[in-house]
Amino acid sequence: MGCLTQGRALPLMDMVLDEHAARRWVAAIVAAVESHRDYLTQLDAAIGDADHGVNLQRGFSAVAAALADKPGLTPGQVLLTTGTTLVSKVGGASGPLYGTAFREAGRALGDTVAGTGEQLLAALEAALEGIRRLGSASVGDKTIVDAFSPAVTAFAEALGAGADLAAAAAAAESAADDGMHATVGLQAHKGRASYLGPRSVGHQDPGATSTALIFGALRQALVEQSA
Amino acid sequence: MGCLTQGRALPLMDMVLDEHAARRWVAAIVAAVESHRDYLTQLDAAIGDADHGVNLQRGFSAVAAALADKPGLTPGQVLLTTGTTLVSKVGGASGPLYGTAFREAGRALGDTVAGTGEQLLAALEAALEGIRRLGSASVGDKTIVDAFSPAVTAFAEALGAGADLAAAAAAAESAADDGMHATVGLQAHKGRASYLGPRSVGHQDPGATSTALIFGALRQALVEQSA
Amino acid sequence: MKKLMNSAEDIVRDALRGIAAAHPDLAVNVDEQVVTRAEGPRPGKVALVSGGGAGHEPLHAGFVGLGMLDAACPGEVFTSPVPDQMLTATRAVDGGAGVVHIVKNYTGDVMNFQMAAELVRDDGITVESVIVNDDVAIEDSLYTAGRRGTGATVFVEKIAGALAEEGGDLAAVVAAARAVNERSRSFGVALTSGTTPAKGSPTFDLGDDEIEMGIGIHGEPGRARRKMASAAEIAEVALGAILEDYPLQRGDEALVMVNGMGGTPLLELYVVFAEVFALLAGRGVRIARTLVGNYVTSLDMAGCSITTCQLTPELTRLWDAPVRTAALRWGA
Amino acid sequence: MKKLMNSAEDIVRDALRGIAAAHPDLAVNVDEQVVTRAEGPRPGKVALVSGGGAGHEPLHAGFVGLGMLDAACPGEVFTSPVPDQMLTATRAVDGGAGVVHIVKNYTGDVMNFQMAAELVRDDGITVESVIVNDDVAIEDSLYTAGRRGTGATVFVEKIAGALAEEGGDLAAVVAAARAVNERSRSFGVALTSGTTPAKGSPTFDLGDDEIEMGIGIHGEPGRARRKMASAAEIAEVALGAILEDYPLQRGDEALVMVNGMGGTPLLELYVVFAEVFALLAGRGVRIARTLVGNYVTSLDMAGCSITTCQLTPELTRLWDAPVRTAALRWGA
Ligand SMILES: Nc1ncnc2c1ncn2[C@@H]1O[C@H](COP(=O)(O)OP(=O)(O)O)[C@@H](O)[C@H]1O
Ligand SMILES: Nc1ncnc2c1ncn2[C@@H]1O[C@H](COP(=O)(O)OP(=O)(O)O)[C@@H](O)[C@H]1O
Ligand SMILES: [Mg+2]
Ligand SMILES: [Mg+2]
Ligand SMILES: [Mg+2]
Ligand SMILES: [Mg+2]
Repeated sequence: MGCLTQGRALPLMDMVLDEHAARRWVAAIVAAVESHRDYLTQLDAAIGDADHGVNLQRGFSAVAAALADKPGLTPGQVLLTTGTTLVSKVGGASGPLYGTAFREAGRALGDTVAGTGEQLLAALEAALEGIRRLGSASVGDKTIVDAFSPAVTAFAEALGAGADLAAAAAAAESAADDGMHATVGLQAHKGRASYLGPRSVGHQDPGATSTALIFGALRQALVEQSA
Repeated sequence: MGCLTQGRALPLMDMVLDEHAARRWVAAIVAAVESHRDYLTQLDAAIGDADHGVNLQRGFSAVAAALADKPGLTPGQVLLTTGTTLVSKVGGASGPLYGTAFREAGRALGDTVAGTGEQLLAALEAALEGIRRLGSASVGDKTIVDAFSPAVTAFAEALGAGADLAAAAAAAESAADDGMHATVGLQAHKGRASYLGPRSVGHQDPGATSTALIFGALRQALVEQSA
Repeated sequence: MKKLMNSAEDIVRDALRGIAAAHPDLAVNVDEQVVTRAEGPRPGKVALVSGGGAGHEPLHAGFVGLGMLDAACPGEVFTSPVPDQMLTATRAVDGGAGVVHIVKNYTGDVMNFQMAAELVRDDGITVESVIVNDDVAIEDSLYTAGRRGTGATVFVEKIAGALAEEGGDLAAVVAAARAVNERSRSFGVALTSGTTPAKGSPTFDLGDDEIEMGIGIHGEPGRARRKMASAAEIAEVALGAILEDYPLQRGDEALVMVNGMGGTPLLELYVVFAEVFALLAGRGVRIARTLVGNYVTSLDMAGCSITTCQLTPELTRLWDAPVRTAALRWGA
Repeated sequence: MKKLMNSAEDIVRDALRGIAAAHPDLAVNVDEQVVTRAEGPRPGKVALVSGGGAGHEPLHAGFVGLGMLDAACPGEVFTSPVPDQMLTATRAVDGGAGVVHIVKNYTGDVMNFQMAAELVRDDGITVESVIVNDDVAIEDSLYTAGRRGTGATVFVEKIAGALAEEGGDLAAVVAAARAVNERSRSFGVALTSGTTPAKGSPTFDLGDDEIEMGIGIHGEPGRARRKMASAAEIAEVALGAILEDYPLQRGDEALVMVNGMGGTPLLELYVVFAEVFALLAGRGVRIARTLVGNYVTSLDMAGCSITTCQLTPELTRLWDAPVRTAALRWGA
């Protein structure tokens, strides 16, 4: 793994999750949430309370500000700051869930300055575990977990099959997308959508959708690095 | 005056406002209010509070019930009962105004059993005077008075010119109609419509409209008699 | 139209059944549409009777009780009650010290109360009428119907009620009621039209980006239509109209109500109150007493009205006096 | 959408400025979105903290004061507050006798309060959480988010607050709160969808002749849609759902609330109450205590909810105890 081709102005390095990659990831989430704000809110209007896009935008714009104030972080600190800011700015269900996810991921990275594929995998697994512990949702409950869990599995499998970070992230993105699409057919058992019972079927879950954006942003951040 | 042609099964009499004519008048108002209820309310929605038709219907259906319970009245008692019932059932502006009008008309008729043209004119004048005293509206204020006042004048002029009761009532009806139409161009100075100021112009006054119905009903009641 | 009701005809009487069931402190005559205090008249106490069309709840039945009204007679929706109701109410509460009729200034209300007062006097009961006419959206003139009675009604009923409760005589109670009315002004704004049960569709049409300024409480359109604006701008226009008519000066203390028209949530009313507070503070006027909520409504209309009353120490004392009614309650 | 606001982003903070200006009894931290009693914590008194998304006014800030809550922390509209707010609130009111968090059962509220409780315990403050979950429209199950907390929140806050005020210890206050929750049930009906300030259009579409049965308080659609019906029919369905889950027997005394969702006028709520009263009377159940009005709203949604609580003499006594808050006030 690593990007060994030469001949460009950028200094090259092994493909890793360093501070810049971590910041690129978060910046790409900020941008995706911004451009999908109304879409996410619309999805939440159908089976929730019409605030998911607004919630995430409030959180991630605060994250952008918080990170801009703090130069020179480890990638773990970038994710920890992201998570802590989400916890204190978002509220609702998605605030503690995504906040905990990023905090756990940041903690799992420890003080490394250049996370390897295995370290990123461990971070993603810790994030998923945090979401599960807090929300006790399983795959099939029509939540964030329906996109997050297959994404982590796909990331692990790709890495195991020798893929580089960017390729593994691409595999994770595609699995998150599939998981997101699959929520349409599901009846919700957790979160607000569960109140609708069978009427929740036929609608895509907003949280699974934002998770797909998060994995899309990860792929983008890592592909930029490898380009 | 009087209807002298012969040859019909009905017993004929001088054209007068007897109990039956008075009852026919009120019954014709009941029917007109019933069929114009939504129209009157609609007019009131534009420049008032959307209840004139409902108010009059509540009142006149109570009048119908009250009169049905009381056989053998003088025409004055018919009108007095009508007015008293309106006062205690209608409320709003039109309740006291029409209530007082019919009470004053009934009082003016005294205990005659067959009101002449002059007696009916005096009754109508007393009604108008009651409306004016209570509401202090003048012609041009965009109220009941804009239809009632010209109707009484036309009735008087027709009588003076030798018309019979039915013809005088027809003249009154047509004057009331004209007065009603003329309210469209007026700015209201009394009643709820006055709150709209210049915005009241361009709408027909609901009370002037119900007054036109009342004079239409009088003509109908007297024409039936003369037919 | 969707309303929680059984029929448009019965909505007032059905609601009265609900009031009777909910408030054992009240005696409710559902058929005659008269609400009085359950304990009956207090001999020697001046009694206060008010009434008006229904559709303004909690006004007036919600203000019957200790320290406020003795009786309320609700008419049909947006229709003044009839003299018979007022007569029944007045007879029921007369304690021998005179009765005050508190009448909002609408042609129908004034005429019906006037007819009732004549009948009451025939009974030998002393009755005085106080007309409430606080709405600055209407030009005041002898040649028109005059200003409407709106939000100040609550102030008049509370303060005159307090004075009557503590033993004020008829002249004093009437004087206090008139003083409150004279020192009070209101202005209303509608974001939507209300829908009367009988008509079943909105009384007027308002565009998605339009509001009516200077509305009354009967769903009638206002004097002018304008584009939707921020709470700050709306408060400025409304308060501006009030202060132009009744200036409040630096050092004045005011009683201020931000009143919801029925369809507007409390969250928004507090937003408006924040603006009113800031505007008055900027002029050195202190809001000494406050009401924020639905007190004088207009069915399901969305919007609000602002009412100010320039206080005196005596009026403040009477405002603070104990009151125990369905809709206003403190100190008791 | 037309709302009395300056911007969707600032509506909650602007309303908090209004609450601060209107209620000198309250201390309002606008930036941190925390409302406490102005007089601060009373040493030795168990403190009650509640919170939840805004848009339900007067819940919760309107219930802060003597005999009820010590603090409220409103989140953004329909969004649970964040742990920082709960932490600030809890620290501000702790009187050394423990703090009770009253949490409506929504995933977000529960998780945020849980995170806050962990942080609070790090401070050495004893905290207990009481979950309110009274909404019978939702099937109760370990494998779902469980039942929503709605109208019973008012009952829990009032009764637990009364016990805390008179010196009940932490265990007793928590037990009372849980008892009230266990004895209470709710069911809600929407005639229209609400509109959130951020989205700006109705959360769901409802036909002119349709209503949603079994709605919550966040504008979410209910479990079933049906044709518009009379108040009597609606009351029967709603009360039927409640009684199927928690039967009230002949001779029982009940506390009953008919609560408006924000856009429904009081007139209609009394019509519904009349029906509820008649239905319960028909079963021999006496409504001993009542609330009719807007207490737990859902922005500008039209509709109502019905909440029942089976009383005991002790619960009735605590309900009757003095309370002095912006939205509930008696005996003080
Ligand atoms: N227990 C849970 N576990 C995982 N995800 C959940 C859980 N409950 C809700 N979610 C997710 O949260 C999303 C809603 O987030 P958001 O709208 O921001 O919060 P709220 O529901 O409090 O308004 C849902 O679409 C769902 O994916
Ligand atoms: N002072 C007045 N004199 C004569 N007619 C009046 C006066 N005020 C109002 N009206 C009439 O009353 C009509 C409205 O009656 P109605 O709708 O039943 O009563 P309200 O205005 O109380 O709702 C108006 O259209 C007007 O013609
Ligand atoms: Mg949501
Ligand atoms: Mg009218
Ligand atoms: Mg009317
Ligand atoms: Mg939410």
